[in-house]
Amino acid sequence: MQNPTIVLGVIGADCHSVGNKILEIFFSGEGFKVVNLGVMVSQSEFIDAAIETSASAILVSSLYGHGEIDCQGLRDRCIEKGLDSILLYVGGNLVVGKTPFDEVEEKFKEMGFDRVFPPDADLKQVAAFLQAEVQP
Amino acid sequence: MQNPTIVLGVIGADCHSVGNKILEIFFSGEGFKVVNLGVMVSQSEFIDAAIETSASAILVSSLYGHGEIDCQGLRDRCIEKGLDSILLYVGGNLVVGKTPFDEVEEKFKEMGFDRVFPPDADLKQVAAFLQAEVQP
Amino acid sequence: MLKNKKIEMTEFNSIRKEVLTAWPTGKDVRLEDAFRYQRAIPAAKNFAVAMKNALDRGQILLQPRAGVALVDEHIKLLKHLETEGEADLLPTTIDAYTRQNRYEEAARGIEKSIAAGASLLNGFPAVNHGVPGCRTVVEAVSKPIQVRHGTPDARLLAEITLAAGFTSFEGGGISYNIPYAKKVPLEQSIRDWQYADRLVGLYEENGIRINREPFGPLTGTLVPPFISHTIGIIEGLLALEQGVRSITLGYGQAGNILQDIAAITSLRELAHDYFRAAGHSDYELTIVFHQWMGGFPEDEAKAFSVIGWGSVVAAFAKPEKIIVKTPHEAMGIPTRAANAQGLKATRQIISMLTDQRLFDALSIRQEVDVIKHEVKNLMDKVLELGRGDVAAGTVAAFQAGVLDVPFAPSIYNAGKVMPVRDNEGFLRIFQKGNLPLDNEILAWHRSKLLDRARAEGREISFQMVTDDIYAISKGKLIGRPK
Amino acid sequence: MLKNKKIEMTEFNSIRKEVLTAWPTGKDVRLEDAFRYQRAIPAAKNFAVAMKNALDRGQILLQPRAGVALVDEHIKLLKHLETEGEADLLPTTIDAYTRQNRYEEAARGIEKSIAAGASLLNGFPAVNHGVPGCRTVVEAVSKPIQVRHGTPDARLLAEITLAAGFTSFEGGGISYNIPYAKKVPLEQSIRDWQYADRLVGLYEENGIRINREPFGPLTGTLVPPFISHTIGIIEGLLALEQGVRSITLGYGQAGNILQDIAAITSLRELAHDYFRAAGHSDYELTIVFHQWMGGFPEDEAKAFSVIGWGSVVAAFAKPEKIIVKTPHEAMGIPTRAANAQGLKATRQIISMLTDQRLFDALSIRQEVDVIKHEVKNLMDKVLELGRGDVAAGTVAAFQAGVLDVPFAPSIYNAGKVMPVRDNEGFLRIFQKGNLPLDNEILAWHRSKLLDRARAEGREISFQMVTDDIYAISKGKLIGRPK
Ligand code: B12
Ligand code: B12
Repeated sequence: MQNPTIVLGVIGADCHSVGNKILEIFFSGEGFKVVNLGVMVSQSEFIDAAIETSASAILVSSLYGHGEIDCQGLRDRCIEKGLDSILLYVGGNLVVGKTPFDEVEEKFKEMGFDRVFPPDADLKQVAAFLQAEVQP
Repeated sequence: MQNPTIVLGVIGADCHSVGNKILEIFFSGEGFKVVNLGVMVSQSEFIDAAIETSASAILVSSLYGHGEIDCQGLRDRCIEKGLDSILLYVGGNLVVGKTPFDEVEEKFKEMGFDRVFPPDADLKQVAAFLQAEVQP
Repeated sequence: MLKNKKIEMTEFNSIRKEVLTAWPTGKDVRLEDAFRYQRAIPAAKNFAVAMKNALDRGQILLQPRAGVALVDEHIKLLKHLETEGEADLLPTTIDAYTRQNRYEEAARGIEKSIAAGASLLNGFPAVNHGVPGCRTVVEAVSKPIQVRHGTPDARLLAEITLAAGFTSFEGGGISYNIPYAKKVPLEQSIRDWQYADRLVGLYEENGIRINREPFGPLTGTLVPPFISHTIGIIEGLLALEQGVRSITLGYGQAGNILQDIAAITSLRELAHDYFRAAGHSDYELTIVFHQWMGGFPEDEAKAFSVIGWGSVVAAFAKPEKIIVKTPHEAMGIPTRAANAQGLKATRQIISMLTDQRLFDALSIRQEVDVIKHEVKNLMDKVLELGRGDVAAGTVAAFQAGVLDVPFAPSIYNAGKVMPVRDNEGFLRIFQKGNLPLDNEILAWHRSKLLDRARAEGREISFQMVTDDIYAISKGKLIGRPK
Repeated sequence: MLKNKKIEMTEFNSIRKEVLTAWPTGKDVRLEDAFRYQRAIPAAKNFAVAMKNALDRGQILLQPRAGVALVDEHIKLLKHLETEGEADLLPTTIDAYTRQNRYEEAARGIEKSIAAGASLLNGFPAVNHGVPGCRTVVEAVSKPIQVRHGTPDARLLAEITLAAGFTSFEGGGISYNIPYAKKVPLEQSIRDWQYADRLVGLYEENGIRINREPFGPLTGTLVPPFISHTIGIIEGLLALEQGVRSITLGYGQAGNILQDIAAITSLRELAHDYFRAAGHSDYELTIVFHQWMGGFPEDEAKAFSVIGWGSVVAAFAKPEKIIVKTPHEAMGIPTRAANAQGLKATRQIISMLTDQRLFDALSIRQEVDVIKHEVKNLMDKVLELGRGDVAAGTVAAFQAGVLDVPFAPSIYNAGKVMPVRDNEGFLRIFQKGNLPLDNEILAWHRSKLLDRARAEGREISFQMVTDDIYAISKGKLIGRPK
């Protein structure tokens, strides 16, 4: 089996670059083909990159609190562009303020994300989920 | 009017002496005649001292957490011994553990204390209460 | 080509026209009105004055970060930090859309926040609220207030907030681009910040001193001091050239206390060197220290310790200002309660340590020797009283008050010794009771206490002891008179 | 007459009979059974071994205070401190009735606590629970466990708890009388503690090392170090004479870091001096530091800072053990959650500071000079690139990577520089990118990093950088390999 391609990026007007660099290094190390769009990535940039590289998953980060606004509609746009079955993961400090994680998870699952992660997500575990869930 | 006499002490098996020394110095400075029994004072020692010195008030301290057990019955004993109208104040860390002060106050008022004070009681205020409430 | 040269007024004015039309609220800004408004602000609310005073008095001022979407909520937040949190200086942290000049998205954020009944923006969208909205904020508070953001092109933001009475403006052409933006050319951001600095210079020339603060910590993540120092000094030079006169250079805690103290010391010295070498002399330089700017522990107890450690370092390094984190740092924008907690925890440390000097091996050795000397005095006497037997000697010593424990309740304790702190917070002896301390040591204790008495303008007295007993729970180490 | 002389066995045994009949649970104590039970306790659960290891390894062990009325509840509490709080050593704090040998009142407290469904006692009434109850506790936990109290006559308490498998016993004839009692003659309490020490000596002679810890802080209120040192040393001498071999002397934080560090240093040196002068050589001396023992602030944020400051001092003074306070200190017996918070906050500081050395004026000056040197390297190049103009130079410098901000997101930033911490936590350069640092400085950075690589037994690598980024949120400053 070929190494699955994943698209990484920090959505919206968000400049937090440290976690993004860590994610790139980590997932490359785990054998994924990583396409890292860096910080301040718009929804269409994510989608274009995913189409161009035939990616199996998009990993969206949001740290700065505007995640709720920035992520709305991403799933619909993916479907519009023919990315019917692409995996959508999202993680970071997704909402403004300290909030019980269940609430955050529910909110983002409703928006169409397959998995939602807190800042202290176990990355090994995330890699395992990805391996299991990407379409061959 | 003569300076009112008050009896001070730390009840039970309680050895916390620092606050007690502060109270003695403070109330003496405010013009009260202070009879300080120190730490580890039993209920009968309080009552005997009050009778002997014709005190107008007993100020009970309890810091170590056993206040609830140690203070029970003090009002009844006072009445038994003829101290019908003596003022009873109590203060300190009166119960085991951090507890909302309302609950503590209610508990000790039910036991027959006239006033109940938290550790950060304003001592000037306490002196004013005493001045106003002692029988001439 | 980009030059470190004062922008000429004709050029400034032509740029200005464009700047003010970038969003409708820009048209409210009129400089003459702004100057009049600023001149009416009392000195007690001027940020530059506060920083200068801190420098003169050797104080460390506390400032939190805080900003929410709506004016009323923002005011409530700031008032809480002012009263409950006892902040010395107030912030207005700007939201991330405004930082990118995305005022339409900010407008949507405001609407959604109103609808949700909670702030969905990570800061205060000052441009959208315009001069009137910002003035409502400035007028509601009683402490000097600063704009804190992360905006590569902050020209309109500066126009609006300075016209609204803010007296300090954070940022710089490097520090608010490189860590905050992805695609803004550095040349562009430096130019745009020259504009902001020139605007501050105009206020200065009209008798209004506005404080400027380059953002020292940069990415907040493992930045060695010499890198951020260099950038800070450059931004300082750029600002001075445009007529800025009150400048606060920043540094983010690196974690090793030695390096951090050396960093604060060197930043101050270097900046003066470079500023003077560039021909500047008429300026006020102050230093701000940022508590740990990297990733925080999620556990609040642990976060408190990170906050505490930053405060300890500040207490020894003596910057004029410290920017305070909160126990929610790792989780999200703090509640106002958490924000006040960060301030209280910081205050406790800064106050507890305020009288302590940087220690070194030599003075510790000296104190070690003193203690050894004192113990020998007592021990010799104990053994003498016990005729060589320590147990018997102890009983006799307590009887004689040769051993005497302050504040002990035992009737077998003489209770004659009265300790008190000296002027640096060392515990010394006020009343020796029967302690067999020799004259040399006693005279030494006495002289230490006289230092304190002099500093406090009062006699050595029992009141000092009482004050010392309460001190730590009141956030001090030494119980000074009010 | 009272003498510092080993109690003879005939005398000991005749006293012992009396002691064991003071309360019915005394009759369960049989020494042969006790020795057998103690011998089966693994070394990992022996307190004396833990203290000795800490000394050898230069560690600071964390210990909370905790005790409630009922066995089951007490076990739940200790297990929480062990797991959630990650305590290194466990306590069992005894209630105040037991401390006064008022076992009947303790019995009533137990009954009332059962009825109330909550502990109405301020500690664990070990005598009333007897050997079987205490063994249930000892067996339920996996860390070494100590009896902490304040009992002038602790003979029965010692008999029961040592027979039950506790491996450390706090207190002393002076320190558990003078601050804790009102009317107990000192001669009496010293005698009674000679008994307790002799009992520990008996265990020692039977191959079981029990740790003994005189109570250093006394009243916890403004006690100058030389007073508590003298008393601690006396109690040490008394204990050694009765055959104790593992002894931990204590000191309560005074508040000035210089004095506190000097106090810990002098306590260690003085104790050795006096112990050796008295002819002792076969003993293990360790030091315990108590976080602030006086009145605490009621506000929890402020209390965290007091806890944090005590931890900072400990980190520099390097005792083998630190006794941890909680954010509830001023209010009442802490909940187990608050108790764990105290441990976590302490751990965070101790770990963050573990690699830092005591700083002194000289080494700070040295670090100041290094930073100045580095800045000059960069600044010279910036000005060179800008042909004297700092603005132009800056743009060029970023383009060239002469200025380069680690981890910055901007595409105008070279992003080639990689910082990393050295072995003391100073930030140094790992990959210099195009920074114009001269060879002298680079070699110096390199040598600092090699120190770390050597200490960690791994190559200087990017992994170190990643590890450093996570370090503070994991409670460390330097990201060491596991
Ligand atoms: C350093 C920092 C900054 C630096 C960033 C420099 C840079 N260019 O990177 C500076 C100072 C510039 C900065 C600015 C701002 N920041 Co900031 N910042 C931080 C801080 C302290 C650390 C972030 C960090 O680097 N962590 C270390 C890395 C390794 O962890 P991480 O970023 O969390 O990423 C990991 C996980 O989240 C997870 N993860 C992330 N994404 C994804 C995605 C998937 C699919 C998965 C599985 C996992 C995953 O894995 C990553 C690697 O382990 C955090 C608070 C904290 N965490 O302690 C605040 C924080 C993120 N910042 C915050 C804010 C609000 C801002 C500002 C808006 C200013 C403000 N109002 O305070 C601006 C943002 C401007 C903008 N346009 O984005 C808030 C966000 C609030 C919220 N969500 O409610 C935080 C939480 C602080 C706070 N409590 O207020 N910040
Ligand atoms: C110092 C101290 C000790 C010293 C005492 C030395 C001595 N001889 O005085 C030592 C170390 C020996 C000690 C021992 C113990 N202590 Co202690 N101790 C403290 C501590 C840290 C400070 C007390 C103090 O001196 N404060 C300064 C003085 C000035 O304030 P104060 O005592 O509160 O008194 C003022 C007010 O309360 C008020 N007040 C008091 N009484 C009255 C009465 C009236 C009428 C009024 C108006 C006002 C008033 O005015 C006083 C003057 O301002 C407190 C916690 C704290 N407060 O931070 C714990 C504390 C009181 N101790 C506590 C306990 C439990 C004990 C022990 C049982 C050990 C244990 N299990 O931890 C033993 C007690 C043994 C015994 N037989 O009593 C608990 C009590 C818990 C509870 N109530 O739930 C506390 C609260 C700590 C805690 N959070 O666990 N302690």
